[in-house]
Amino acid sequence: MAFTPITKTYHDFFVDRDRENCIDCQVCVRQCSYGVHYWDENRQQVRHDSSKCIGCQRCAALCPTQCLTIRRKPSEFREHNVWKPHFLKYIYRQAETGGVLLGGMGCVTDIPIYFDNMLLDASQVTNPSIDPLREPMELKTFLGAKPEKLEIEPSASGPVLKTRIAPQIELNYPIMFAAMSLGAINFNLHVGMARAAEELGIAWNTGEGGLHKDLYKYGKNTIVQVASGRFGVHRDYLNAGCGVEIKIGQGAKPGIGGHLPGEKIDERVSQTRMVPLGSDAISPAPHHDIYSIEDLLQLIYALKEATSYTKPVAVKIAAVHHAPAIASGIVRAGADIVCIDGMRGGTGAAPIMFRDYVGIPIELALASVDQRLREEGIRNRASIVVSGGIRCSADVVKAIALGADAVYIGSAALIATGCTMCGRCYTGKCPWGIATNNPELAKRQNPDMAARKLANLVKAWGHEIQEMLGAMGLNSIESLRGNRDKLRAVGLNQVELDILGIKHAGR
Amino acid sequence: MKRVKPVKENCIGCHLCELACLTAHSASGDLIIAYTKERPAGLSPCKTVIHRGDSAVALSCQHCADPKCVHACIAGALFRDPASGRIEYDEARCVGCWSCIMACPFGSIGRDPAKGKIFKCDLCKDRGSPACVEVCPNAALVLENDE
Amino acid sequence: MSGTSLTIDSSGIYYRELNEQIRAAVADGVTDFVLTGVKGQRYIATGLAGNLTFTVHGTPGQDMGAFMRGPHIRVEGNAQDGVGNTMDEGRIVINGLAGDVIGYGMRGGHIFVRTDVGYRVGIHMKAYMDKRPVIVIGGKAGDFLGEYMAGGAIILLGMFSDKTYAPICGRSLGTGMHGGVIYVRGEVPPEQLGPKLKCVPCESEDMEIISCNVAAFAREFDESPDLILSERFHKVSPFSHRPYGNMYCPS
Amino acid sequence: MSTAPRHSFDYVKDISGCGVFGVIDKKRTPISGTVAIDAMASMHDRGNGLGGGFAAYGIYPEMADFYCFHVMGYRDEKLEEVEALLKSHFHVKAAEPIPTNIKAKVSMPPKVWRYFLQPRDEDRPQWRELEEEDYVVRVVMHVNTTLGAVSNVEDKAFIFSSGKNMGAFKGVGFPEDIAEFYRLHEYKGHVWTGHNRFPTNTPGWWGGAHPFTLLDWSIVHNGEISSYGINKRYLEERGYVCTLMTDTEVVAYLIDLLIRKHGLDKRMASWVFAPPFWDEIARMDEREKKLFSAMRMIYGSACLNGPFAILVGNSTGLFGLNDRVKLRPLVVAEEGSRVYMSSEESAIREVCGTLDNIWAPKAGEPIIVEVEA
Repeated sequence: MAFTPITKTYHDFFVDRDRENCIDCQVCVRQCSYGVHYWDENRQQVRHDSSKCIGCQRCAALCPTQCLTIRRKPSEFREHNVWKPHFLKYIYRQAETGGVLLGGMGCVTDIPIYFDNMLLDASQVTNPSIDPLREPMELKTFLGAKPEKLEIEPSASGPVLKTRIAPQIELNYPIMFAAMSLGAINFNLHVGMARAAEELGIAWNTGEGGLHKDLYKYGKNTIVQVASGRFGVHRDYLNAGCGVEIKIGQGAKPGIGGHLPGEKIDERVSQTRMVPLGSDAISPAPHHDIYSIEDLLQLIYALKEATSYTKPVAVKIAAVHHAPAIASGIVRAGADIVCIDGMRGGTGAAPIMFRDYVGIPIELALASVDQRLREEGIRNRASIVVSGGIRCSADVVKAIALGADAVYIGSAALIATGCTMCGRCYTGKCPWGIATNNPELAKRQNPDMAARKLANLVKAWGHEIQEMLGAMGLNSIESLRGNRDKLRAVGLNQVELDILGIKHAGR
Repeated sequence: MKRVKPVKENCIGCHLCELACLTAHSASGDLIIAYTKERPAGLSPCKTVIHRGDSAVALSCQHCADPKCVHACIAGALFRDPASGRIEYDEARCVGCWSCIMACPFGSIGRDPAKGKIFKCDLCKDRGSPACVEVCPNAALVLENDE
Repeated sequence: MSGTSLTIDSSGIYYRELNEQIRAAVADGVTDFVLTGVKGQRYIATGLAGNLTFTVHGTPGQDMGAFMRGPHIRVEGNAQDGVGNTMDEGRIVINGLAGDVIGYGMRGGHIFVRTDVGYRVGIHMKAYMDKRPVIVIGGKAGDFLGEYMAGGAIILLGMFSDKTYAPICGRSLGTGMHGGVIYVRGEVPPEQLGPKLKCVPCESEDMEIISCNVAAFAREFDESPDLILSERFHKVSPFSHRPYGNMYCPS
Repeated sequence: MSTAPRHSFDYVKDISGCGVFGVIDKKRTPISGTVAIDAMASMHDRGNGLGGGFAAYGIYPEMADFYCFHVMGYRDEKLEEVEALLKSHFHVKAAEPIPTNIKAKVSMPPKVWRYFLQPRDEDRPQWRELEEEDYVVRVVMHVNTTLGAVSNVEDKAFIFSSGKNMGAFKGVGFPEDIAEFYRLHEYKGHVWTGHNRFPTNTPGWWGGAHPFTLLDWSIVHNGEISSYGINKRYLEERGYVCTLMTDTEVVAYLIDLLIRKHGLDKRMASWVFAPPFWDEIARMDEREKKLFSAMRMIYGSACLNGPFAILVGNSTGLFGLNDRVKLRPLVVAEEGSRVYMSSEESAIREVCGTLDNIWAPKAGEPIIVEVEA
């Protein structure tokens, strides 16, 4: 018997095949992109190698006889609260490869999720709840700089608006699809997001990999992103969307850049990013033209100049300690929208030390940014969009009550299209056809189906948000925005309450 | 006329349509029995998934407007039902000459060696709707209606 | 057929108004601009496209020619930071020196700087299909020249410089480079060269690229191409177009 | 830096139901206090005896050029503190106790004083740069957020009225008893508003009753402002401090901000408070679409959401408005030069036998009545 390295012995999952029901039809063999299932010629039987299993559930989902169950591997290390098994596995892997540990999707550690410690209000008697099925219940949201006040002049036909309003992004729901670049996810998903955004009257974000020429027609619902790598960034691209977003940082990996491995640069990605086939696409950590806030102002206005001041410019940062001061600087530098991405945000690939330990939760960053901008009297000068761990419509409501204008959903959108959070997006082998440009796998995302599921998700959340608003006695989203009276906390300490600006339940 | 149209761009090559077809046309109506017992006894799906490179496509009778198989059939076992537009197959009349198999441009007619007769897609007419369309996880099979 | 030309005295005009005027004039069919009295106005020709020419007298401000696709700009004087930021096509000629971050993310076109350039020049330049950006620097360069370079060419001459004792380039030349080439006239001080890069004498096909760009450069500044080409050139390029390919392991 | 306080979320808000009444004479013919008192008394059952109040305009004609501050407090030393503050910031034309009837059926009445004041100009102790009205607002805010905001009710001192030629009179009790306490039947004014309160908690604090006032604005309100949380934060950003623990307070400050500071008129302010729905905006012509979209975008945080009927008085008019889905009642009636607005028609019938017409305004449609020039 050959020696098995420990990294192979202590893998995370194992395949439980119900032999009585398995008909050896090989659907699992064809679906697994990690080579777990295979046809054994000698035995004339489907077999599996659990050590390769990453727990994506694709085989179990497609098995026609439901004979497959994917389980956590039960072999356990000796209990030890300090040396939890994943630390051992990390060390084994690094000792073997000398590599930086890479992971996908969001933070996996059990840092507090403040959304779960916040509860929503509902009306009883003294103010009535409003029935959203019967009464209008408005979710329309505008993103962009707002003037402090309006100049209105009388005229023969009635009062006329004199103030020129800065360009805005109009949303029918306070929800947008988060930046996920072409390359990180494939074209089919971009088509799906674009179509869903158009149908819903919201916006999707290209991410930093450019906008494929076939998707320019969805420009009205597209926010185009400019990141440090400037992939696919040119004047037509900047003018194609309804807004331009400068990506400074990302919640899943604050302070570092992005890196799309050459394997993921296929023909379409190459065309869109305007980089050669197969070469790495590296987005350095900083924009090398931004080393200070005045440099950010310079880029904001370069983009405004390049788009003749017709689009709002957003700046996206990762939620970090000094988010309020940074956000204040961003607003004063002329950004129309501040996007804050919390540490639970997803990503195709991040060094897991960053994914799990750098940044702060979005709830705290949002609460303190909104309060800071209000203290400085500049909250109207920019909209706030948050992302990073928005899992359900109640999270959206809570974020808006804390002060957000809208949210981005990334992981939730991918889950809608089948993602099971297996976290191996960086391998390019995504068995659900999401984080892969392998044509055989990418086909697993039928863009029509993706668009329908994404639209369904947002519509469903929209209904739920309307129900929650109605229950609070509000019939329009602007009366929820920043209305922290509608939130109460459970199980938080005074410092947390102070930062969130909410009372404890019972008060 | 109705037909199950394969959408090549969406076909992920999983072969679930074949399994569904097999079950729909099995005596037992049970996938496990159909696959493990009836299939070795000669039951075959009317659906074939063809792989070529990265792409795959699931083919079956297209119920052509100008059906070559009907013209080729020497026994009158294949005929076009004017009402439904379906290419119907009367197994009793089939003499197993295989002329239709050679005539079909899609290779969508199969040979049942046990019976010495052909089999082909009947659009699951007894079932109500084609099983392959229902089972396809990626909407790569579409029930098309020309009228 | 050339369009009309327009001279704008830029003295005392805020950049937003100046660029507004330029955009309006372009819309009216003006193709050739002479800007006099320029002092720090930002974003000149930023986001403009087509066969336009700009002659700039004075010192233009940040991000001149950013996102530009096509126009030719000639600056009679020095330029500041961010020239040709993410530029797509066109030509920028600076008859003097230029600041930091020139040609950042540049994807096509040419930038010729007669004398020295600052830090972080040509970062993340990239080539795509027939678009091959070129920066020619007549003088010396600061640190981090060609960092993260993914395509195109930087030609560093080191000839027309007041920095007599400075090395031809600063430290960390080409760090993170995964495409493109940096041509250096003479030797590259080894301690200034970034990691994972090779530096070899130029071959004949390299010299073809160099000489045609040097010829254009010399024409712009009325210098002798033969003199420029009289010294041996070296070529800096990455060993791999995937320098960080083996840095990671799955968790 | 603006003054948005960091811990304001921790204030406890009072919730109450109510009845409201208002009357204006467009020719400025004085109306006796008994009209408002009798009308409010007829709506006795809309309150529970824990709050009542009135505002009256044109009641101090001989002092019309001076700001009249009504001040309440229990302890002399606290009232003296207020007085010292007023003296340092204003020239005091007159100071006197407000005439009261201490036999009235009210609970724990404080001492009430009124001051007729002229703001200092060159010799202000602070806020020298402010316009006169902003200066007055700042002094009121200062007193009410310091002396007025201490937790022990008996230590509070509070300015509950600060306009010219007008006054608010309010306290804990049924409105007719409050009127009795302040001897309101002795006053005559051309605009009156009244309020009967049904608080669901009992702060027992006279300052918490309606009307809420700032300068010559006075607000009485029936219902609840469910958007209070954001209205408050919007105001805090702009220097208004909401410490009265009631949602009605925000209406007074929003009126001051929108009308006095932003220059909107009452009609426009009503569009901010009860904006048209987006589907209605979509059907408007271009001019209106632009105007209303902008108003909703810019003033979304000032929208009053939730059930309300409010009456806003000032020296030149009376302004009634309910929410855009009409969750609280409001009826309007006219008789000659008088216009009445009330939660119930019967209250108007109680004080006026022959009405020219009476109607219930549509949801969100303001009733704006101005005195004739």
